[in-house]
Amino acid sequence: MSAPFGRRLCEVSANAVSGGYRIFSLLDREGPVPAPGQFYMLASEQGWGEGGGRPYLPRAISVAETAAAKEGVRLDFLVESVGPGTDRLCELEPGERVWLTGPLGNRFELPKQVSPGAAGAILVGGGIGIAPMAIWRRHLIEHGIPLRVLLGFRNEAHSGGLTELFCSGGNLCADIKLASEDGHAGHQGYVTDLLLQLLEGDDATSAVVYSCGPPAMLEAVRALCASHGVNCELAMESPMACGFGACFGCAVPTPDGGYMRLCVDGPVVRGDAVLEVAHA
Amino acid sequence: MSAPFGRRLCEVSANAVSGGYRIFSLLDREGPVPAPGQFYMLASEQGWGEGGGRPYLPRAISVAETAAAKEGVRLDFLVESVGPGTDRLCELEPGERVWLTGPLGNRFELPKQVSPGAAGAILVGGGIGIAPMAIWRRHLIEHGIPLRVLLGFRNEAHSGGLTELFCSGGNLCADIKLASEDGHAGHQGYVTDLLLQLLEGDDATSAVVYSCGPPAMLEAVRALCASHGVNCELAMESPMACGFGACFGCAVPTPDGGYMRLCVDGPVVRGDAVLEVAHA
Amino acid sequence: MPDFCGIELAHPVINASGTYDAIAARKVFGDELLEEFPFSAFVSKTITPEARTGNEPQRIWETPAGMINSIGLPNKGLEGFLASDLPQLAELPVPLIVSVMATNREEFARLVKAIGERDEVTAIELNVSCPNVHSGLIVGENPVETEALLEHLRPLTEKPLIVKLTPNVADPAAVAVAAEEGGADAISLINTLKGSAIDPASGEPALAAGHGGLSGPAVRPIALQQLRAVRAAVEVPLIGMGGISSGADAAEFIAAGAALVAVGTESFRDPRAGARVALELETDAVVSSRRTPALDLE
Amino acid sequence: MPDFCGIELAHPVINASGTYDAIAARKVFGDELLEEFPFSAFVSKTITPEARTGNEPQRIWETPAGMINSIGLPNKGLEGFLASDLPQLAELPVPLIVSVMATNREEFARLVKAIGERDEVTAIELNVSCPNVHSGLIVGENPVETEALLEHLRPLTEKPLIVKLTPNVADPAAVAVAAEEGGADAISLINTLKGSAIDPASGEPALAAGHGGLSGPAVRPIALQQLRAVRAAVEVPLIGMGGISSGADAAEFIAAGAALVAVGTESFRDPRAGARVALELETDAVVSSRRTPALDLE
Ligand SMILES: Cc1cc2nc3c(=O)[nH]c(=O)nc-3n(C[C@H](O)[C@H](O)[C@H](O)COP(=O)(O)OP(=O)(O)OC[C@H]3O[C@@H](n4cnc5c(N)ncnc54)[C@H](O)[C@@H]3O)c2cc1C
Ligand SMILES: Cc1cc2nc3c(=O)[nH]c(=O)nc-3n(C[C@H](O)[C@H](O)[C@H](O)COP(=O)(O)OP(=O)(O)OC[C@H]3O[C@@H](n4cnc5c(N)ncnc54)[C@H](O)[C@@H]3O)c2cc1C
Ligand SMILES: Cc1cc2nc3c(=O)[nH]c(=O)nc-3n(C[C@H](O)[C@H](O)[C@H](O)COP(=O)(O)O)c2cc1C
Ligand SMILES: Cc1cc2nc3c(=O)[nH]c(=O)nc-3n(C[C@H](O)[C@H](O)[C@H](O)COP(=O)(O)O)c2cc1C
Ligand code: FES
Ligand code: FES
Repeated sequence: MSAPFGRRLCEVSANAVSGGYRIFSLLDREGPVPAPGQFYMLASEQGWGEGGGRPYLPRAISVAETAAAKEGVRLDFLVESVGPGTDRLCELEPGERVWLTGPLGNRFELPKQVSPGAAGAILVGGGIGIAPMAIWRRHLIEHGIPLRVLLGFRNEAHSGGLTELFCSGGNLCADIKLASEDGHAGHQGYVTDLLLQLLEGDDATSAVVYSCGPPAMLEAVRALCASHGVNCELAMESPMACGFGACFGCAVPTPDGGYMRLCVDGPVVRGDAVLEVAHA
Repeated sequence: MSAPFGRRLCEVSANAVSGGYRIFSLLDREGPVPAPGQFYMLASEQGWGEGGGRPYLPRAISVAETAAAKEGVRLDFLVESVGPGTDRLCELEPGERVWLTGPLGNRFELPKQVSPGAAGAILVGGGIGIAPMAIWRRHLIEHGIPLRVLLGFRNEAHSGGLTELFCSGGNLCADIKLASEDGHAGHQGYVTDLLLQLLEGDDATSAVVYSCGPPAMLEAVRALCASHGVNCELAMESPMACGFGACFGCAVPTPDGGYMRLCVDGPVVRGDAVLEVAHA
Repeated sequence: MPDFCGIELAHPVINASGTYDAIAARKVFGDELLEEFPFSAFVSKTITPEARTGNEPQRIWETPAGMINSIGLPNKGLEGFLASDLPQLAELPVPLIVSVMATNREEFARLVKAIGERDEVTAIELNVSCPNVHSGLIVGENPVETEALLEHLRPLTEKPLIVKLTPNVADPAAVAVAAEEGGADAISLINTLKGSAIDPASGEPALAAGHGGLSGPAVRPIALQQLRAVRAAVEVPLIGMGGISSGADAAEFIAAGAALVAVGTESFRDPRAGARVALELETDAVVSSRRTPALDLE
Repeated sequence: MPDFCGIELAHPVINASGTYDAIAARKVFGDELLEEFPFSAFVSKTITPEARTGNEPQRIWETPAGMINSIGLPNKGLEGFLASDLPQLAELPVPLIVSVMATNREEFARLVKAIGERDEVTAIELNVSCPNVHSGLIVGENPVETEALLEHLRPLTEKPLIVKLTPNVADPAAVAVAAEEGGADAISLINTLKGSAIDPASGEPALAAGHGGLSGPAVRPIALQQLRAVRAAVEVPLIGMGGISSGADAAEFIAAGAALVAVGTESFRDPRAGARVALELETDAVVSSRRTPALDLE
């Protein structure tokens, strides 16, 4: 399922604060429904690289949720403001327009396709990385796949999106466990503590782990899964200028000593397909 | 009377269409009251050279009118949208803020100071160049100087500011004569036709001519005054990066074969102090 | 219908080498890419004799009005290119120009011979200027080296040879003249300018390679000036590039004497940028001064 | 309190030559300029042996993230400078560095001797790189010329000699090394890059001189890379400049080894830019990555 060729202007239909993050929605009148794990390259029509300032290149943002809308597809994005590009995206006002290219990249695969023996799924999201976990969780539920969801945050300032993306009618769904380093919500500590508990319990051996979050967390998840013989798919990040395989900027090291372009060979990568997740 | 050192942020208090132009007002809480003929360097706080795009340098804009305001001085500017900088200024919304440096440059001098024998004044404005004529006209009236005002426009699309800047209670003041190339208002033809009539009439010999407008018009005014032995002051334009004598970009040729910096030695220049007004 | 070294092109806008992977783009965008191919000719990423994995990340960094890159010429090498890339590039609806780079004349010769033989290839661009691979600089900085290389390669193929200049020299015209004397059919410029940035988060160079090549609108005035200098010095047609992102930008290069223009970094922002630039050029959407003086007495 | 060649400075931010006329600015802004002088040292516009009127307009043109200029070094000449400018510059509250340029060694020597004698002058900057005056280029493009010039001038004054490099060369480090060997006390870089633009209204070059020098944020990555290359090659302190417009930008140059930084074009946008940059540096308002990874396991 390929993306429409080129970028297109989409209208912002909503933008609201959610904890330390923002959730905004675009109405895409032309594009296909994105698959879980895919992303878009986004740049606001106004105030983006006019004459070439920063932000100049578009920014890669995962789709957090999507739904059919009157004249097209509604795309929801969860964004953390960390620099000029995300600052601008967080400021978007309803009615403003955004240049959008995509959906781009590959998707999460169902447990059976990852490992034939696998019946269930364990989702591990950290920080802004919970975004693709939301759309993937819905898909898995629709496929009737048993799942557990573990979400971790550093602290309250660096959390958000829960109510909007993981709740049914206000309260967090039963399948979700939280961890926070500051203990403001759920287990005080790392989300990977919760993952370790699951992996040690025999009930996890037939599951596939899906994860997205900061590099250090992804690396911990990869290592834990490897040491417990559990397959995992990681939604990774790398610096992206184009998102469609043109710039070769998004290189991620592969076990064979080479590199993959994360925008076309990812962002979803098998745990055993990466060397290790580079992190500061 | 020197300008406050550095640039300062001023709030936009109004911005309205006026024919083919826009008139917007800034509230300057720190600066002195500008003199007729002076200008400011303006750049919007947002959407101006972010990361360095165009518009990148501030833009020189003459003050068209000024008045005491509650907490400072109100500055009115008449602007024609001709490129990225003036486009942005024309879009300014009330409440937005603008970086302002000034008042800069010199001022129009009273007829007596220009030529001892002169009793009256003739103001000749063309296009967007009517802006400084407005504030100067008020000053002259306040000084009880007899004056005639000649304003010219190319066509309706390239005219504006009349009602707001030259009228008392809706109708154009008696001292004002109009010319337009398309004949949509006043004499069909050039404003310099009207000037010629005045200069030929003996009553003009004791007047000083003050003019601002497009280069070709200024040059015609300069030549007419020279040939009729009438002194004139011209408010000129040249490309300005800084407005305070730092860049040497605003050079205008002088009769001695050298150049003057229009931002500090102008923008108001004696007709006999320039070689000729360069025009395409 | 511009004619470039005897090649008929639909419009004067091509891509800059290494800034568009038509094979990857086809996977992403499907055959719509072929139906509305944005360039009138396609220039491949630079091919080297042996396969290269490219540089370690971080490879790119955004800068005011541009970016710096240290990609490091990842490519499958000559054999891999001929075996797997060329057949796919041959399916593109436009003429194919293959960019090549080697670290000595014999290797350059091997590339030019092997690629020159292939009917799928219309012309060859010699990258003597890649600022990210140390050896790439030598030839392009030196007129004598450049002329000698061209004289060595010229007899090896009938196909047009395009020499791509490095902007990191005091006198690009001297290198251009040498290339022309050596038998180059055309000259393209500019490649990226040596640049670097410090990651504020670490205080260390932002790129793993320490420095990279600057591209994008920031370099446009430099590219335009080098084009003018080269235009005044040689007869062969020129391909102008460096920060072109609109028809107005392209018009500046054409006014300065470019036969064709190439779009690079702008394609990252807009995958169809090439087609847009060509359209803007045609429909003359060239932004010119909108200041219409009242009372223009001429 | 940075110490630069034995000169104590209040902070590491000075002005770039030719981008601030303190005499004109004092007329415009009054003595407030002196009370809150934005730079820790003041560098004069380049002085030449004879008076110059400068180039014909159009002299400046805005470009993405910068501007090109062809001002042409208007100045009163040595005599005029000593007679009328120097006394006024002596009233500034900071040390004075005088920039000089000549088209041959004898003239350079005349400037250095006459200016070196004056107590009001703390140091001399040798502009061997002005891209707007044809002859200005010769020395700065050539290590041999540069070393010879320094050896000729070095004995003529006790005052620190700063050599300002041109960026329009393949290897700025080689010129820097030559300057150091010749006895330069410090090196400043970069001057402007050769650039041009076409006026869309006329299709002709926008600047009357045909081309000019590019400055502003657009050139920052190039300036930073040349600074790094020179830093690795010489021992003397460096003054880094090229597109610096914030404390964060200045911090990049200092991290790359600059002893001082100079602010040029940004002063056109903000007459107090120098003071702002110094303050941002001090209060470490350096914009660093705000991405605070959740669950950082280290
Ligand atoms: C596939 C994918 C999906 C993503 N999904 C999301 C998402 O759903 N939500 C979300 O909030 N984010 C997401 N991101 C991350 C997002 O793309 C980045 O946070 C964003 O690009 C940062 O841009 P910025 O201008 O805001 O910040 P930048 O200024 O670009 O800074 C962000 C980081 O980039 C680096 N950096 C700093 N300066 C520069 C520079 N000049 N040039 C280049 N890099 C620089 C630093 O390491 C800094 O930590 C995703 C990234 C990828 C690759
Ligand atoms: C003292 C003074 C007072 C002024 N008062 C007023 C006023 O009251 N109202 C008003 O509307 N205007 C006034 N102007 C003119 C105003 O400053 C210019 O119209 C404005 O700077 C144009 O900027 P821009 O970005 O809108 O257009 P630009 O893109 O700068 O184009 C405007 C003109 O500048 C040239 N130009 C085009 N591209 C560039 C470029 N890249 N770099 C540099 N020049 C370029 C062209 O000749 C073009 O005609 C005044 C100018 C001066 C010097
Ligand atoms: C990511 C990237 C990769 C590049 N790779 C190559 C290359 O392989 N060969 C080459 O000759 N030039 C390469 N270039 C240089 C471009 O072809 C072009 O000369 C330069 O980017 C200036 O054009 P632009 O400003 O439009 O990008 C590359 C540029 C970029 C940004
Ligand atoms: C308008 C203008 C005039 C300049 N005049 C001089 C000069 O007289 N002597 C000199 O050495 N450099 C001169 N320069 C170069 C600057 O000193 C500086 O090296 C260059 O602009 C890069 O710094 P910036 O990007 O901060 O402006 C001039 C630059 C500009 C923009
Ligand atoms: S982001 Fe450009 S190749 Fe992947
Ligand atoms: S505008 Fe800069 S010196 Fe006049």
